Amino acid sequence: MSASVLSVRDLTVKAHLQGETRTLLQGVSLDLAKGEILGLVGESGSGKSLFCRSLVRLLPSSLLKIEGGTILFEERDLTAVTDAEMLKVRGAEIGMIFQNPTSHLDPVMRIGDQILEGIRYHQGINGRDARAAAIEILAQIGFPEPVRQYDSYPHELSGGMRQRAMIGVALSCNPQILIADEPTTALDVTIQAQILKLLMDIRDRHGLSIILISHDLGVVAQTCDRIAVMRGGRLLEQGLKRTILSAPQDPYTVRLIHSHPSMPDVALPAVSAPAPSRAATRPLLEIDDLHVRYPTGGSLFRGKNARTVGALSGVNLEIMPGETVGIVGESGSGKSTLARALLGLTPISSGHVSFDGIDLFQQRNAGLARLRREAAMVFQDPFNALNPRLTIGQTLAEVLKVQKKIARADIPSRVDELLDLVGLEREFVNRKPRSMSGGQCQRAGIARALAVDPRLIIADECVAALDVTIQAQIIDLFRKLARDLNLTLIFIAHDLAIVRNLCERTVVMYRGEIVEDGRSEDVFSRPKHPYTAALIAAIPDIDPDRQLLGHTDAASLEPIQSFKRMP
Amino acid sequence: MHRYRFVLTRPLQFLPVIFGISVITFILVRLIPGDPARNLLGARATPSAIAKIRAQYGLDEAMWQQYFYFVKNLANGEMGKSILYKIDVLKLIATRIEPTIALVLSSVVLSVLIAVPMAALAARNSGKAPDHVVRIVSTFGIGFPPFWLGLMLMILFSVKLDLLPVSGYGETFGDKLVHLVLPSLTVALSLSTVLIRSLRAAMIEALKSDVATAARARGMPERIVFWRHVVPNSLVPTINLLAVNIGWLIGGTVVVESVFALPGMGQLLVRAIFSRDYMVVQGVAMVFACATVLVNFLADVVTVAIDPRVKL
Amino acid sequence: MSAGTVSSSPAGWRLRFSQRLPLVIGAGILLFFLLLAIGAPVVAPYDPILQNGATRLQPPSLLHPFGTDNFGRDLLSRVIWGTRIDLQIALIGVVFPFVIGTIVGTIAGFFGGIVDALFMRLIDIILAFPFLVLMLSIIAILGPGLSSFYIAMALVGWVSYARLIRAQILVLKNSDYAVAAVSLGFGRFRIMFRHLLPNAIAGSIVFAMSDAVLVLLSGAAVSYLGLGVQPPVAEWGVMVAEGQSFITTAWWITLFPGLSIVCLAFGFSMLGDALGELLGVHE
Amino acid sequence: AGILTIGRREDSTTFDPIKSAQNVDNWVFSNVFEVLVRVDKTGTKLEPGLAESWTVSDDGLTYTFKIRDAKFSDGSPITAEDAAFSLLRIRDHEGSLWSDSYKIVETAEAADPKTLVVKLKTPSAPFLSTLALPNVSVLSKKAVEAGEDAFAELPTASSGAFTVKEWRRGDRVILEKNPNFWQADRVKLDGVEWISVPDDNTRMLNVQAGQLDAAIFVPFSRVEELKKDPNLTVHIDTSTREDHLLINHEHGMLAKKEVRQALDMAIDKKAIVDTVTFGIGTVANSYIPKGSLYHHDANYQYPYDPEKAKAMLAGAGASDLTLNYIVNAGNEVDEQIAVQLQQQFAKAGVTVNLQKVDPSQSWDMLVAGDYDISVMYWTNDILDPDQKTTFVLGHDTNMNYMTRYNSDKVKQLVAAARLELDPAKREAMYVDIQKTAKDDVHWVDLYYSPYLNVSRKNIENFYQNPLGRFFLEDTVKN
Ligand SMILES: Nc1ncnc2c1ncn2[C@@H]1O[C@H](COP(=O)(O)OP(=O)(O)OP(=O)(O)O)[C@@H](O)[C@H]1O
Ligand SMILES: Nc1ncnc2c1ncn2[C@@H]1O[C@H](COP(=O)(O)OP(=O)(O)OP(=O)(O)O)[C@@H](O)[C@H]1O
Ligand SMILES: [Mg+2]
Ligand SMILES: [Mg+2]
Repeated sequence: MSASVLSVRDLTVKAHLQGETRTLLQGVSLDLAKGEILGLVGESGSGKSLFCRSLVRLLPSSLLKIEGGTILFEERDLTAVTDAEMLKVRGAEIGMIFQNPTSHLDPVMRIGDQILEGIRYHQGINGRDARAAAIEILAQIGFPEPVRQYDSYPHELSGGMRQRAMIGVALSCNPQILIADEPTTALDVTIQAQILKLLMDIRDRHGLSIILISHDLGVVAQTCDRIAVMRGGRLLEQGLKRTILSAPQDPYTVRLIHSHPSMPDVALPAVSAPAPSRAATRPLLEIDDLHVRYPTGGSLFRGKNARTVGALSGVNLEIMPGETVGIVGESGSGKSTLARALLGLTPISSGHVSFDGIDLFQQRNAGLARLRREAAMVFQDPFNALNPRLTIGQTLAEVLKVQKKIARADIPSRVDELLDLVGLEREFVNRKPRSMSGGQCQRAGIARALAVDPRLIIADECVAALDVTIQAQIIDLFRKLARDLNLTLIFIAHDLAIVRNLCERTVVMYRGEIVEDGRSEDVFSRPKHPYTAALIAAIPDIDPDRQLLGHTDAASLEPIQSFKRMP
Repeated sequence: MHRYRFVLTRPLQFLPVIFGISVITFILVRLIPGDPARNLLGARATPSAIAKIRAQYGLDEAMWQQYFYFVKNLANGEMGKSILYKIDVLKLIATRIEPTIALVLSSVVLSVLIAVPMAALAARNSGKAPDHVVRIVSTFGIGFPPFWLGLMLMILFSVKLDLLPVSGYGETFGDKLVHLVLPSLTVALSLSTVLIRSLRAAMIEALKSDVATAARARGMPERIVFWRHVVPNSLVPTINLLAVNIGWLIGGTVVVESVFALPGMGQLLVRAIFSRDYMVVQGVAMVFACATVLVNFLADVVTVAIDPRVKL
Repeated sequence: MSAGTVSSSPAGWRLRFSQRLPLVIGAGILLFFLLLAIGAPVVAPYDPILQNGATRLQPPSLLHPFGTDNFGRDLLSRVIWGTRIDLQIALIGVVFPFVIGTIVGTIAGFFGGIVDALFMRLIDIILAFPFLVLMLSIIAILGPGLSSFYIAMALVGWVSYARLIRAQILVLKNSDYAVAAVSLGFGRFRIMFRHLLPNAIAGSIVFAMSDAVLVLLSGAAVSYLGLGVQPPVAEWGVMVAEGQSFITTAWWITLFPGLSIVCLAFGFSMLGDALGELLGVHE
Repeated sequence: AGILTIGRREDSTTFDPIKSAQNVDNWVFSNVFEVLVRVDKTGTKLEPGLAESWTVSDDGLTYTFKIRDAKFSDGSPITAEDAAFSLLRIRDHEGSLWSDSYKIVETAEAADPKTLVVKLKTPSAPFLSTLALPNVSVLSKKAVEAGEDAFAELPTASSGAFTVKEWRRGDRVILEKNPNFWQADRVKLDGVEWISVPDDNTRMLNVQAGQLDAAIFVPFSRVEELKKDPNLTVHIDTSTREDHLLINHEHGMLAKKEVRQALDMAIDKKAIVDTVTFGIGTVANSYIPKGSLYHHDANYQYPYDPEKAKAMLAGAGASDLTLNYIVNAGNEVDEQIAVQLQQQFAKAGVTVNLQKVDPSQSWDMLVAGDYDISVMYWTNDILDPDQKTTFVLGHDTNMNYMTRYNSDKVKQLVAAARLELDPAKREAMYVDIQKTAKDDVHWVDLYYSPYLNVSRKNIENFYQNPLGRFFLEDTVKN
């Protein structure tokens, strides 16, 4: 390992909020060697992003201040240099890649021009040469047609391409250090694999040093040389990745590693209830040749021949009462559409959905009424799924009132029961979503679904946005509920590891169709469809020796939908 | 380019709007009590003279019949004859349209010239003294009734300082510009307030946005961050605000035109309303409406040009 | 896990100074005018409509701090009594458009389709219609006076609110909690008015504040054209318009009512700004 | 020499004299077109215009005019044929607003190029006066017939002191000296611009700042201030304007003469003159304005006596009279009078509800009788009192100017006076009419007020005659 390019000592950042001072970073010391990839992991709010922003002195608010410590970079202390000098460090020496490319790329500027801006400003190249350099970068980061794509706007690109563009913009300044703040969290496993590959590639080619932030230990395990673990503003431990992964010192790190879904020991036999004998009962849900098409940009005056996008094309599925079914598939494969169609929230174009024997198409009103009383949905985004103006108590009480399954007088006690059930304290009755954490909101969402007293729960990616530790809690909760209340559970995720842990049956979707359906063990151990196989291969395993994407070449996995379908 | 396809289809949507406006103005002006004929004849009107005028302008016919003629005329590109001025309404409007267009244009330009730097100043110093000053001063701008503000400006700049003409509209281009300074300033002082508020909010938002952070992280100086990334991203809502306000703005010019004696359509309209010159009221309302629709359409075009995400 | 206190800005009323100041100023000004309006009979030193030939056109003095007008009426008293009318104008001129616009916007946004298309065309028509023509015609039809003004404002003003609310509802109705509400079997009206509207309305409340200013100014413009409230009622816009002929000889007649409009406008804008930040609205 | 710029409220509407009844147009018509018979600058007598002289037959039916040697601005001679054409046109043209006033003309013929013979259907004392109306100006037959619409836009031939050079609609009318005018040597100005400046303040400021030479319609409130300005002259010219309170005789108690008399007594006209006109007007005592033909100066005037008024009302059984008062919106003077009358009536125990309506609408309401009282004014266009008298007291189709006043005696007197050709006898009849009308309180005469105009000091001989005409041929710009 070569000498360190960046050396941080005792970095302390404090926030001064209305007379109260909170220490957000406490004496963090860290070294970054030339050409190394350092993984920074830790739970949400532990200060990972803050640490990186401190390095370039771009704190999110003027109330936060660097109060101590040094950041040594090329013999200068970055905490002490002038603002003008700092301008030269940012970008040109230390570049940043952000988690959310959609919001960090300028929506009204062409991708190429955004790259050009850095080249012009930091490398002093102008005119034709600059453009050529920009196109060169586009090619490097895997744009298949750089000359044409120079003129694309961010919104015309897929998520993965946008993330690449973001990396391109950072590279345009020709930095020595790249900081990548959760660059793949929003992406699919397959795209994630490509981006991580790209980062490693760049490191290899340009000899860059990279700090990679993630809360997914798997990602870090696959890409990094060293790992640093943060919690509560402190650096808990750091070291070579193998050391950390095999012999974690801090109890938190131990927990972090153990809650990783890819850890095989967690794979308890899925829901322990004996698989119900399928032949005995009739299916709770029957889906027969379901098609859903969305109109695109249609308007009142354009009539029926408007363009449509097929989101589901010919889905057949039968779900027995008491089953736990996981639905996986890449983004845009139609998982949510399927869920919504099942619940009658999206008009179906053709096919049949019957719930407990009632056809939703032929007996729409009866079917919906029945459905609304017996099925419930848990949404992906915990914050947006709850009405921000209502307290949790009001939210739950309203459902109970409308559903009229219990007497009015019993509502308060039932609300308490529900909170107990999802493990929220009773004082949450008076809390509003905004004052709760994501995990707490998600539980409230589950409580609301349970308030219906449903036979069927559909959970649409309800853990994707959460921390691994909280993820684990929620999954435990579902497992318990399924067991205790004999619920039928449809669990949608694109994280296969979770599905594998929770569900006894797995359905794989690809481009609006079901490509695989079977018992989870079978699907995961012996995938029949190549897409399933690719999906499984792309899961970053926490074991660094199980190589990301195995031996497949990144190039062979062409970005699925590199360009959005244009209407 | 397909993004601009709405340029072709949108005009179809104008039709119902224009049609609706024609019906409403037609009915509205006729609902106003008062008789154009009596107005024309003044105090010496005799019933027979009134009857004669009413017959001459077809005012004695049934409503639906009058509307039919109106639409028929419209289809032929005519708007009838002014009762007061005795000439074709379109011809009359043609003689009066320029000052109004000039006033609206110069007011918009001036407002933008005032609003952009002021909003920039406030947004870049948000929460500090310049921000407060801009906000307070601009709020005052909107509180003064334009006719009062106009007179004050006139007394100051034209009478006391003798820098600018008191009122009227010049003959040569330069002369016209000079005459337009005070009226457009009067309009701009209140319009820019609205713009400043919206721009400032959008700019503050954009300054805090990830786009700006990303640019800063690339080492771009604040100047570039602001003018290249923040400003373009905060223009769209303001342009739409301007477009929505265009009707209000045109309405506001009525008062300003009469204070500054600009021979525009606003004055024409007021006189026509007060003298129940139905055809002229209809004509001017239609022209104003078309202008508003057109401005909104242009705003859409500009929005699409600025923001590639927008599809219409 | 920690008890969920991660959220960095508590949604309470503890605000930064720069946020609190506009609120205090705005609310303070409005409260001041409100008290003036309520206490007009007590506070005003003279009868606002009593004419006195002996005290015509007197400049501000100790006896008449705002001077007198051409009928010898005390301007301070007229300004104070005018508060009643002008607050009423601002209030009623905003409330009706607000209510109508909110209902229409909610319905149009929620139901979409043909209902929405019809309302949107209607809105287009009203927006494209020169505001003053509509205003003058309606006032001319109904006869000058406050109630005609209110009716005119209500007929025209709802459009802005409807647009604002509709835009919000269109976004919100696809939000997860709205879909959740549907999936839980809630009725349409419950979803519209209990779930969507409260979340959509903040922007309109803020807009209402600046709208109040525009309403006051429209009132003044109508007065300038001679169609304001009936004499001898004291109303600021009418007072400014009446005082116009004395603008060079007796400046005080226009100045004080004019300043009152400005102050009230300032109060509304400040309150609007403050509410905007409080409710997290971005214009 | 020089060009005189005059600011006025509104721009012209047309140049076809028969198609307008607006003052704004008449002012310009009388600059541009010449009439057969003129009213002199004192507004008291007729003098020759294009008619050099005239004779009237004994039966009062045939008028013979000798046309003066004069040319239109295009150089063609002004003939009796043009005069006949103009007179018949105003009577017969379908677009004429004045047909009714000239129905009395039986024939008008050019006996020879310089002799016009007009035959009337009945004798008429005021006929000559009506020929002085700018609307019946002598137009060039050739020019009009070449294109009426074009002529109305920009007359190609004019008989008056000026020709129309340009008309910028909504803004200004630009006149140029007419070298062919029969009194061309009298005209000092090179040209005139009538400029529309609707706002009173702006118009005054323009003159104060020296950007206009003159402005008409000075608000009463500004007179004192403008008088103090050393650069300005305020012109206070006698007018025929009279402001009066219309009373609807058909409404309940108002039908009683005593009630109307009480109302007259309840009004402090002096106070109105002081407050509204800033002391510039004078209290009126007759419907015929002071200084006009047959004005009866000794006419009775009801004294201001609210107590007595109250008592009279009580006597008539109208103690708590409530009146609906129509106020013209946007008319400052009207609103001020209304506010003041309301307070004065209150002292006599009469409650007045003000109802402000837009002026056009108020016409409708007055005609329909939807009112109790309302203030209006009248200015004469012609010298002879017959026009106004017929409208106000002659019981013609307009219900005595909307008052619904009904008196057979007055009705007969008015008709007789119209036919009476002996001035002395006619005057006696008018005195009788004025007395009777006053006693009946057909309406309440409020005040007479002058024309108020302002000009820069370097403008001389700028004045308006009592009938509202500007004699710009006399005006000098130094
Ligand atoms: N603008 C701010 N004002 C006050 N506190 C802040 C601000 N921004 C961040 N913090 C606090 O700083 C701490 C560290 O935040 P940081 O964003 O670095 O976390 P993180 O480790 O990146 O978390 P995540 O995984 O969710 O991105 C958190 O407790 C957060 O509440
Ligand atoms: N309201 C809509 N209008 C038009 N197209 C839609 C709409 N909703 C979804 N789609 C399209 O339908 C397809 C399937 O979308 P869906 O949301 O079901 O995917 P998903 O599998 O849930 O993806 P993700 O994992 O990103 O949530 C996508 O191509 C999407 O763009
Ligand atoms: Mg972070
Ligand atoms: Mg989805």
